[in-house]
Amino acid sequence: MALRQTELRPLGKPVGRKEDPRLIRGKGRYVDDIMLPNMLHLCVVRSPYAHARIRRIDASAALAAPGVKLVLTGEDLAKMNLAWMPTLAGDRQMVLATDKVLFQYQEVAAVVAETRAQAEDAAQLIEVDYEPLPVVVDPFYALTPEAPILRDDKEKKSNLIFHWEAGDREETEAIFREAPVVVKQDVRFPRVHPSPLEPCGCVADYDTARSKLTFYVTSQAPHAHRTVLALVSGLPEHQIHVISPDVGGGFGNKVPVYPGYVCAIVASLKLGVPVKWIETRTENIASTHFARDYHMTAEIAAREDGKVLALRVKTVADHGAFDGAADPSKFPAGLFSIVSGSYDFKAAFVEVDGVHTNKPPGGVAYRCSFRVTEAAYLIERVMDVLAQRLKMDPAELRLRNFIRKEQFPYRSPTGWVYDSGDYEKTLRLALERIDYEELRKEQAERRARGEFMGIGISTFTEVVGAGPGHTFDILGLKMFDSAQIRVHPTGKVIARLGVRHQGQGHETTFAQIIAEELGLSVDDVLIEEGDTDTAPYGLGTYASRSTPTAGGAAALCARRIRQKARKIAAHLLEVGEDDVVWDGTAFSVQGLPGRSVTMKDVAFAAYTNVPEGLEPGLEASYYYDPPNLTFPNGAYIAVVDIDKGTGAVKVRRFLAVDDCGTVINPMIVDGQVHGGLTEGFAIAFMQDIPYDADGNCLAPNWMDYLVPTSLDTPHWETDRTVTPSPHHPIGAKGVGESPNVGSPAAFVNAVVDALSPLGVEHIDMPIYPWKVWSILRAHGVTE
Amino acid sequence: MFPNAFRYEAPASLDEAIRLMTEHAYDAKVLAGGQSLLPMMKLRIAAPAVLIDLGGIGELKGWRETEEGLRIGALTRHADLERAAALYGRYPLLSRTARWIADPLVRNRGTIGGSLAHADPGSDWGTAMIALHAEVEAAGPEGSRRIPIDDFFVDTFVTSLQEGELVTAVHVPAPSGPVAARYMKLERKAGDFAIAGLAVHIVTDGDGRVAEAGIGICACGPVPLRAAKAEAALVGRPLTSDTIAEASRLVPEDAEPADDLRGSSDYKRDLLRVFALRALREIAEELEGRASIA
Amino acid sequence: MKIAVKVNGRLYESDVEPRTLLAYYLRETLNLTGTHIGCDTTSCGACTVLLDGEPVKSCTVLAVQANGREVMTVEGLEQNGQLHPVQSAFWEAHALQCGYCTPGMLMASYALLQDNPAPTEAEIREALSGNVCRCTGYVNIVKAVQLAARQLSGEGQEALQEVEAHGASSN
Amino acid sequence: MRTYQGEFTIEKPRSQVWAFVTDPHRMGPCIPDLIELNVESENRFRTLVKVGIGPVRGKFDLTSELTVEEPGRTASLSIRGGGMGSGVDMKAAMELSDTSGGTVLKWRCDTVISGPIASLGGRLIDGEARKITEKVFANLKAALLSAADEDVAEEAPAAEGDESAADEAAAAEAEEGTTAVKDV
Repeated sequence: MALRQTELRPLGKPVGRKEDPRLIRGKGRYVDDIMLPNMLHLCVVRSPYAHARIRRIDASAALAAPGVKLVLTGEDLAKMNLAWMPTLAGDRQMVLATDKVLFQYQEVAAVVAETRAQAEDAAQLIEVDYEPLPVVVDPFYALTPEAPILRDDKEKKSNLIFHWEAGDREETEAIFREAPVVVKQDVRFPRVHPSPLEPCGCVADYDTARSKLTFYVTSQAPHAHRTVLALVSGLPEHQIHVISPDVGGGFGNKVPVYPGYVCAIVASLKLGVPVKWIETRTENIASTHFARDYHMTAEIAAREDGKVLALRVKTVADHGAFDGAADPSKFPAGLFSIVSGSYDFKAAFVEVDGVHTNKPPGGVAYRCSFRVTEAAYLIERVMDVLAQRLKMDPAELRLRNFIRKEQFPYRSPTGWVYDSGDYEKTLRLALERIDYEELRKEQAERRARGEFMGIGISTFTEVVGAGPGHTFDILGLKMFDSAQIRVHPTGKVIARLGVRHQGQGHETTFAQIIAEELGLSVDDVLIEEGDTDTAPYGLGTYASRSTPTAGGAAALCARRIRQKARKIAAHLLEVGEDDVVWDGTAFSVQGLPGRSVTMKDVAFAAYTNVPEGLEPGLEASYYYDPPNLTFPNGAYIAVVDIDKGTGAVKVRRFLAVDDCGTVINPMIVDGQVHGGLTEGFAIAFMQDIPYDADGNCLAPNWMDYLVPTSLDTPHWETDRTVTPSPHHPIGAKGVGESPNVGSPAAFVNAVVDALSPLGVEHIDMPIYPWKVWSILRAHGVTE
Repeated sequence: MFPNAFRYEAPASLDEAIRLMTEHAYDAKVLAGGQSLLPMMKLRIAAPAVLIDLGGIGELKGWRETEEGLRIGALTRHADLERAAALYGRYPLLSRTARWIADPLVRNRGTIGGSLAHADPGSDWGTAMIALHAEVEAAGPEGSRRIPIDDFFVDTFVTSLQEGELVTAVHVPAPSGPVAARYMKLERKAGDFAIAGLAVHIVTDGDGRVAEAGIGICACGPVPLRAAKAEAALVGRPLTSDTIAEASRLVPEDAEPADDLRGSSDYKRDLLRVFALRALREIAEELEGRASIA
Repeated sequence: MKIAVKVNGRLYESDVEPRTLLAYYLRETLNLTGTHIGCDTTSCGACTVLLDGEPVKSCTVLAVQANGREVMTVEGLEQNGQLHPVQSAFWEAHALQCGYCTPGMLMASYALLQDNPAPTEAEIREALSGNVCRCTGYVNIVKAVQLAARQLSGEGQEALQEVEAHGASSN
Repeated sequence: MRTYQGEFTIEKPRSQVWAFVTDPHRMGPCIPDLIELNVESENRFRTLVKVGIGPVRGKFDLTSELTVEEPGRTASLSIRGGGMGSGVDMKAAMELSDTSGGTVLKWRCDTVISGPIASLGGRLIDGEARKITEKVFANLKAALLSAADEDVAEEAPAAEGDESAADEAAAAEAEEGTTAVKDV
């Protein structure tokens, strides 16, 4: 249970959240809660076709409808050079379609009216004459010569977006040629969507008198959005004020800039009044950026004793109509080359082909560090295939192949330098806590009775904290992050950061870091994020990067404050600076513990009594460019029972043992793990966005895109090991996404384990009951 | 998301409602609980020009026992039937079905009459009413009539209600002896429409033989269906493992499931068989237990 | 159309278009923005309010249907500056992250505890199954409702410790 | 895409059937639930059609264009349009051939429905698209029958009975001869 916020030395303690008092009162301020005088409402008209030429758009009836102030089409935007906008992946995306549409629900026109209802009414009156074109849904077909070229705007006349390789092809091939054991498995990671509870939306408010645009947007990366908007719109960056208010969940969905935002801004610029656009759930799922959709083939070369030697992976990545991947510039397939995971492979070779299809653009890093989820799932799945082939216990196979504690920092065959970890310790703790041996005994007994029980293990390694400026940028913007701390005379602190939380609890955890560094309580520290006019520049919150980057910035910024505070303390204590020691809550004189001053004393002095020659005031900022990424890891174990009659899978137990380095707030870490496991569970068992052959999205709402309820969700058990990051200022690694990254494989491995007596080696997600039933019946198992 | 504009009518009596329905015909939709209609209106795939809200018609609410059985007013909410402890003994299928409908919040608004008139093939109430051999009471300009449930569902979203007619109640016959029932349903997630579902209602006579059998099939055809062959195989026989096995095998024969995202038709047929097996076994146990207590 | 609705104990008389959904009426006409909207298909429960004491999804009720009735929203939970125990329990048990589902969860939990002062975990999960949370995985929401139940039944501090012990064992 | 096909025989000479199916004034009214028919040219007509499937209420605005492939033998009707934010594209191919005592009309219709209706109403659309398509041809057959009656009015009294009865009978018959090929 939560700890009071007034205690000192709060780091590592379950401090109650500072953001909660407003949220439990219904006093949060989300973007749709912003209501400004004279505000108009925007509704986007979308294409029913997945691929069609637009012959004509007739907006006359809409313009004549009650309350309508403006209709925008691609042609209007083209005149302003705004019909297209850049994506984060360096592609470009239509804001409003000009000549053709490339996916169902693509933006075709925008209507602005006095009320939302009027805007929706008028949107129905816009007549668009479409000429349907052949639709490409299958990415493999897209790569064939027969497939129509979807992006005729591109110079390269091909549906292939990129081909990307990592690792050493020759060395890998050589090992495979000699290897006594080779396993190969096709693995699909379905198309999913982050689908935060609050959909995307914005209010654009252009003040003509001041030539200033205030843009309220539910954004994970407000600074990056401001820069992109400045580049797209031509408005000077200092005249754009982006405010990301309370964000109702993001999970990667709120990193990109969406066409609706650009339309709202253009409308506000044209009309000189605030314009609000709030998307519907349907629009959220069917048009904003999806995640995953990787078709992967993995091969492991191994010795007969289970020692893995080399890994070969080939992937076709469906990016939809526009490459909207939110990946750092140099990584078209994100950090997918972390795919060798927790295991000591001698060599690896990874290839990814990115492909255009007539589907919505993407893919974003959904609660994931740029494709690490696909990578972790793949290796954890294929390790089990190998174990099965060798008739080895999957835990044993993992223990035999882990990168050993003493190998850190460890350079992976695709070039990553893992900072720290103790994989064996983490797995052994998990095995012990779940009583693995006992479970295997029970499983044997149940199998003898014809029952299907499975135990699935996933010992994943994540790679987060993008990232070091020498390698990581988005559209050229280096991926550092920042903190700015101002200590007021009474010793109260306001700290602003370049990231933007969406429920992760930054207002509490960053206050804990700063309070710890400054010898204050959490109550003394106010954290502010999301306002580009006040917060220092940063790249935002996604890919578990806040703690590794902004968390580092916060600690180092506080230490900068402490450096100056030490000078003032020396002055107050009337000793030389070298004689001053900091014990975590106060400065005292070396050898004279009785004489001390607190940070509050120092703060007051900073404004009232600074030593000669020292600048008054107590504030600092810090832009932290991390030297390396951090590598959180964990050992997850799922236990499932299969209903032979229906094929339904019941998750009986699930234990997550995470190692995210130094823990800032264990209560929040557990909360993050619970949430991430729930999303991993949903992906494993429920979620996919299927398209029919005509490109119709078959799951564009929460009736068919399934999000788990309290009744569906298992009870989660958690535990931890702590291996601090050696390079992070406080040793923390980030945890928000580990459970989502690590858990799908545990679930699937458990189901496959249950069915392994039938010879089953793999089942693609989502594991719907009918899939399990088909396998059971195919093997003559019935109730 | 806003529905299209519509004219709102809130008749205070049944007669007024019927008059309005007759007057507006195709242009009108009736609003009962609104838990299916309003979402479709928000998505603008339903856009009635006139919405006739029955909420103010008191005579459509609540249930009462009659000589022949139970009359459930059309506006009786799912939650009312879920919690109607007084009905658990004689009409156990009602609460057992109600708790499977959507989620608790929807059950606080949705009504049995609205659900039946909506005629979704995945209607849990439709399935249960088939099992209960219920009759739908409808009122229209020509007066009131009772429609056997098997004649009520015509096609997906289509009932045998005439223009200007609305569902006023549903009549459930009283069981003639000891009764037990089960509602079995597999969902993709809690609150979802069924992948397949089965309502089983069994009444036995003094000798432990099946006196009445009702089996409704959910989401396996254009409308909720009756497992007539299985019912026939049960009536007059004791619930032995043989009769149960035979009836379970027969249930899928009356289903017409389609292949879709929820599963193949073979899968759904087999689910029905499994549900029948489980439901009948549980019912047999329950009734036997009751017999031995008595 | 003219309607009169009592919201959080106060009577409001308004003129609304019939198609106005209760959720929008509360948010935009009465400025009670604690009630959120998260989906189009009555799937998420973010908009849960009490209508005559029962939890309903206010995005699937017309404002005109609330005419002459009583509505309670999240803003009505706090009384005389005192958080309702269900609110403080959500805070205490870390039962919220982004907070968007929280008002709906609080209202559904409040209604459950009015009906059933000592619900089991299964009953809590059932009662909240019409409310989607994308952040917490429900574990801490269940704990919070149990904690609120005990606090409401007067067990107070003792309850807190017991839940803490339970929490420790399950974590 | 959904493909439906069927055939029926009508006791009328091929030339007469051909004249009928290539005449928008006579072909147009065969579209079920017609609100408005606007014949724009000899091979093009626009229809406003009422959609009412259970709770679904709306209108489709459809433009049909006739293409003659082999005069007297094969023609196709392309129907395109939409409503309620959705699109409908149908291509109906018709082939006439002689048979003893009449004409065989074979038809095949490829239907693509796009947009929210296809996304939301999977359960609904499959059956409905088939029914509507069948009804077009059932109506066509019924209309051909009644046209035949007019022509032969002197020899035999016109069949009495309402149109819908003919409609239903024809629909039932059409259904027998109809097979949904597949969802591609």
